Amino acid sequence: MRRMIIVLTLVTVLSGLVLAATFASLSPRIELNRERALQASLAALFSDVDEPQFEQLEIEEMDIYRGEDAEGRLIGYAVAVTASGYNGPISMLLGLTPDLQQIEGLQVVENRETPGLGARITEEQFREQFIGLDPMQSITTIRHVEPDPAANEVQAISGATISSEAVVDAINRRAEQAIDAIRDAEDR
Amino acid sequence: MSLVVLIISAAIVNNFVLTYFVGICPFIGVSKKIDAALSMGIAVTFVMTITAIVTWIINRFILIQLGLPFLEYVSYIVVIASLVQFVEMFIKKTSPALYKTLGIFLPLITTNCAILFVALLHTMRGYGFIESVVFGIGAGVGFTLAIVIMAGIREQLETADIPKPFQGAAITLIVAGILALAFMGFSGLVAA
Amino acid sequence: MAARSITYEFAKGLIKNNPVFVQVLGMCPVLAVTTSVVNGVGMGMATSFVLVSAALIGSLIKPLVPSEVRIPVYAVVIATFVTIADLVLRAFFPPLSEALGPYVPLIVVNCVIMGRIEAFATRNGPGPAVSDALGMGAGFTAALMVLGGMREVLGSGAFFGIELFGEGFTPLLVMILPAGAFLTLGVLMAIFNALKEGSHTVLIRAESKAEA
Amino acid sequence: MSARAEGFILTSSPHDSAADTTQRIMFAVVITLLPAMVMSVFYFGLRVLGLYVLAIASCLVTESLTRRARGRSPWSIADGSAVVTAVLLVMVLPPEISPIALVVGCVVAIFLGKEVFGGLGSNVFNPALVGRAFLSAAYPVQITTWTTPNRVFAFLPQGIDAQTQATPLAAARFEGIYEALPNLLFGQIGGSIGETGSIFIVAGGIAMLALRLIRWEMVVSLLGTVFVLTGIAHLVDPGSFVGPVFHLFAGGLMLGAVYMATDMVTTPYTRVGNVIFGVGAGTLVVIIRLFGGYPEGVMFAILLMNAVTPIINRYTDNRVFGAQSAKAGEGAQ
Amino acid sequence: MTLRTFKKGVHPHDHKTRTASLPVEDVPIPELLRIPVAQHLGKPAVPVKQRGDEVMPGELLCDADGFVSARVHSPVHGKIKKIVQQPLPAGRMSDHIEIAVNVEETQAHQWQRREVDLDALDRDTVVEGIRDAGIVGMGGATFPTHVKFSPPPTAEIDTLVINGVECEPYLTCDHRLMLERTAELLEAVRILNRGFGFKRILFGIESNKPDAIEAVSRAAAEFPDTPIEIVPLKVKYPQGAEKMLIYAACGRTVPAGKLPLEIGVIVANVFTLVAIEDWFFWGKPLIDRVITVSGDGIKSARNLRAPIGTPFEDLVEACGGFNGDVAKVLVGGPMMGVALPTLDYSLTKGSSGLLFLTRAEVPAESPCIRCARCVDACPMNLMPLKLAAYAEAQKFVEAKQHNLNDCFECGSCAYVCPSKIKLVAWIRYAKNYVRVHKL
Repeated sequence: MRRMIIVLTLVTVLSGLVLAATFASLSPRIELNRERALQASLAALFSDVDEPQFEQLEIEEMDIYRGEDAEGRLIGYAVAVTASGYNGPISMLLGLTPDLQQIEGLQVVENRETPGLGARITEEQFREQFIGLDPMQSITTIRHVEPDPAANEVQAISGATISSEAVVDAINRRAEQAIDAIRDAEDR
Repeated sequence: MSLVVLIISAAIVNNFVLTYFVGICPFIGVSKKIDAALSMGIAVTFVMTITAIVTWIINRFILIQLGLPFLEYVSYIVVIASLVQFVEMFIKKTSPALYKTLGIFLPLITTNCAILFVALLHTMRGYGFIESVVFGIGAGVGFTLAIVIMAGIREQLETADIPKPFQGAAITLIVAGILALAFMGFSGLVAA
Repeated sequence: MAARSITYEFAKGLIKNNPVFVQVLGMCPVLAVTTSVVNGVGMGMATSFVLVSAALIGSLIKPLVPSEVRIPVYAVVIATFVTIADLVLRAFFPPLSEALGPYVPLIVVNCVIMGRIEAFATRNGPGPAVSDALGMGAGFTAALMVLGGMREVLGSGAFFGIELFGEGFTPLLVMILPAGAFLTLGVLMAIFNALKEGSHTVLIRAESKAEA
Repeated sequence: MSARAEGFILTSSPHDSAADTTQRIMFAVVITLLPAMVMSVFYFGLRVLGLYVLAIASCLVTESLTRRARGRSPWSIADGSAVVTAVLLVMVLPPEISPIALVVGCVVAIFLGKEVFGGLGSNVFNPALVGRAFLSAAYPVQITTWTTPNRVFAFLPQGIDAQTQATPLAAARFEGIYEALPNLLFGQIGGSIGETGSIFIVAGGIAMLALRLIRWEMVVSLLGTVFVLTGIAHLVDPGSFVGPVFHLFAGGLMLGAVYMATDMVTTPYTRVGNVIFGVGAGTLVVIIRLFGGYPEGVMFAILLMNAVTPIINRYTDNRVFGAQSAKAGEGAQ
Repeated sequence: MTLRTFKKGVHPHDHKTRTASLPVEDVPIPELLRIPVAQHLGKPAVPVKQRGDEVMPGELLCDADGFVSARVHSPVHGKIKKIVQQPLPAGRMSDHIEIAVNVEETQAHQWQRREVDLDALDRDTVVEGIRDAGIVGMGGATFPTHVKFSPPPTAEIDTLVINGVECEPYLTCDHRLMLERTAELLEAVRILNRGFGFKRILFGIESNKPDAIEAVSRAAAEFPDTPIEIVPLKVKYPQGAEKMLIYAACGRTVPAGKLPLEIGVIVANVFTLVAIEDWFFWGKPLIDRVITVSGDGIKSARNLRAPIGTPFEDLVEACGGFNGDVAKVLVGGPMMGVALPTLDYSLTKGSSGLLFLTRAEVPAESPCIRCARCVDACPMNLMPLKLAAYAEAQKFVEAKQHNLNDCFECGSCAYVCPSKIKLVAWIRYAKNYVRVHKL
């Protein structure tokens, strides 16, 4: 009995020590990876800016990043938006111009949509439709006809209406709120 | 997220077996008879729910509090193994009848990846306590559903003239594949 | 058990006792992560790493461990190596780690590992144990690779990420969906069974050679 | 005496059997499908005729090859079941389906849907639906690309598909535009090849009921469930949910209820079992159509019910004659 | 008016027109009879005569061995040549008493009508008479009739159902009896009614025999004191089965695994009634029977009356011999009858038909497509496809749990099966296994 407990404890302690050491030596790198991945998605929103830098604004319950270029000029904002997709949550980043009047871009960070169908929300053809739209107005999806950007229209992906609408809905729900929050934060 | 949606999502739309591929070993191994499959399903649901509760507590109050995220897997597997042992002892003492039906399945559950998966997923998704419990129940119900359906089909296939290379696991996997196709009909039913 | 050559212990895991096609073990990662060859190989390597390390440790500490706590001790050992593998993947192969997701920690409950340790490593010396684990790992990886290859080629029209076909090919998306995983593995398993049946005699000869 | 003195044929009773054979049943099913098949060619052109031929050929070849590989007589294809599968598979596909996709569907339907289970009679799922489900997962875009049918009947109103290129169900679900009932009945609508005219399917169904090839319990319980549930939804919220009549005749429901849910091999044995299947399938159709991601749910609903059919069969055996009054009889003594 | 019937069942082609209008003819008295000692369900009877003994028409040849057994009498004048072992049509081996017939003496024998005091009869004397006459169920089941008429003391018998259904295709012997011996039938009914005092006597006749319905109705009208009702029934097979007929005629359901007696009903075949009349009024035991000889393979189909023990060859001869190549010989009807390998059998009390089929290609079996037509056909509400599958898979316990033993092998399931699966054969196989291994 005593031997059992000793062995078990010993093994657990050893394991804990080994893991603690591994974790300690690797965690900076893991953190770095995560940071890099985030920066890369954020940077993709502002693809014409070289080496943009982002910093998270202190806003409750929302992840909003403020982007600056190498010279420290404001290039815009990025808002993390989560949509209720077909098979699970779709997490996205919505880029906004510095004046918050237009959408700068859309990145899909993670999704579980059907490959080749709903997952086509990650394709540029779909995403670039959002560029230049008015984030304060409701965006609408249309099918089969050419969308009119002036009317805040985007064309849904054929056969994936649900995923397309999920993305648009999430943006419509979040954008205005986010813009208000950014204004508040910047005013502070 | 509404709990009803969560339970439907875990049980049907994102069925553990048919979309996450967890619990495949018992799904293939213990699906020859409906009765056994049902007992297995109940046992898994039971252990899953308790596991969700205990691992949530451990994660929230020990691993996060003490800053030991790297002990997640070690602690979870130890918890599951001892939990299963404890549940087995408890049932043996309190209800010999229940032990008779569930007993042989309980040790198998330790290595059922669906159990660990529940713990990992609620941690990863940051579910609250109630959500975690409901998630555990939903996942268990989904597992039970899948394994009982499979058992029904396999009971029928027992007398079928299946080509020799397909007998056993191969035909079971193909049935699972067609089931997965059929379950796709539920996608989009609830946004998870 | 008669002592057999280390080569034999390695070779048997590839075909005769292939953990996937013959023993039908560790199905969950086999099905889940084989949407591409890279994922399959990555998972295979990670599993092999855990398998070999745990087998080595298992065979070494065997005399020290009382039988009552054998399972918990091995579980802890396995979980430790899985955590290491997970951390390494996250630190050095972030995209792969991302793709494998929660299936890396699930290696903890992969029945191939516990099965080999229980059935082989604790009954043999470190040499055969490691050899056996390597063979099983190789067999496991090979199975994942074949499955990943088939699914990637048919489902994405690519192999190791390289486009194979021209515009004319419409990939069968179903292959990278759950249904495709089940169906492909089912068919592969049947093919394996048929081949095994057909080449039974050939195999026996090859094995007796390896044994010699 | 001119008889053989000895050695008369010895068989077990009964020594007579009904004229119906499996082969006859299968070909009768195909014949009842002919009106709908002919209409589909009118609506979508000779291409569709080619698709039927290609599908029948692929199914027959697949079956005879697998049979041969097993060392069995490849002539089981003469039972006609592969032809039924082929025709039904074509009917649930869009008119513009590529020949390659069609052949893939046929191979999957016959091989994975039927032969790996041991051939006709052993399969658990409706082979045509397995093929269709596989294709809809394999080629999701192609399978939801619809073409506008030819204008065959001048008296029918202009269909909505001309503007939307969507099936009536998709248009109703996603755009809130409803197709006119006459178009649904006669099939001058965008949709699968076999959705060309519920009225022709209904006619085929009546013929099959008259020939006792299908059971009315199944058809009535399935259609009835859809009617009642969509009716309730419509009454509760007419703005979001279109009326029940539309649901009955739109999409593949009629085809599914008459030809898929009644497939003998994959549905329950008893009448009670048939009703359970029908109500279950109807409920699933409504859930998927009204709340799911797909505008159409018939295929999934029937496949799912196929999956639970063995369980239904296990628990819905007929009670042996005299079982009910067994207790009463004892009590009387 | 909707005719009464039972639930489910099938509609086989009836083939009855060829013999339905042919009066019963006597066969020429055979020169040799071979009379089996086991012509009934239950224990074989025990011979009371030896080799070389002279016998008279109606003389006892074998006595019943116990309660569930039946006497056998000599139909002829003659001398017992020997006792040989030979198979019965059903396949079982039985001793056969071979009698060299004295044709002239037999021809000369006349049965004398005796006066019967109906009022002196009671239940015991009626049942005793039935037993003495060696009467068994003539529909084919050959259960000793006196056993059927001996209810346990607790049972309250209130109904007699007379089976004039004759639902087997080809067979017309019962039909002819109803037309030709109507008066005797009614006499027998009155005898039984003396013994039991039935509340209701229901005479079930299928509507394809309107002449029989009419004849029996007219005769019954002469006995207003007997509570007899003619019940025309919808034509359907197997309406002649006891449980089906009871349900069709009086709406009562015999509990599964029980006998009609337990719900107060006794069923008697028309032929049984004729035999009862023969005994009580003429002192003639059951020594001959009417059999329909038919089928494409026989020159002239006939309804023949022949002594029990008549070799089948003699019946063939009486019908003018074979017509073309005979492929299959059946004793009984095509639904429940037994195929014979040769003609080396002789007439028993239970042989209702002898059929010669020319076209008898055995239909090729194909896999079960689970159409469940057998389920819809089974009058006992069983699941024949499951039973057959269990039998094939050697799962006899499961088969028994699925009420295997309630099957009476009417053949409706196999008849409707589009895959031509030998459902009855599989079920019989399982039943035998269950019986032998006492599962």
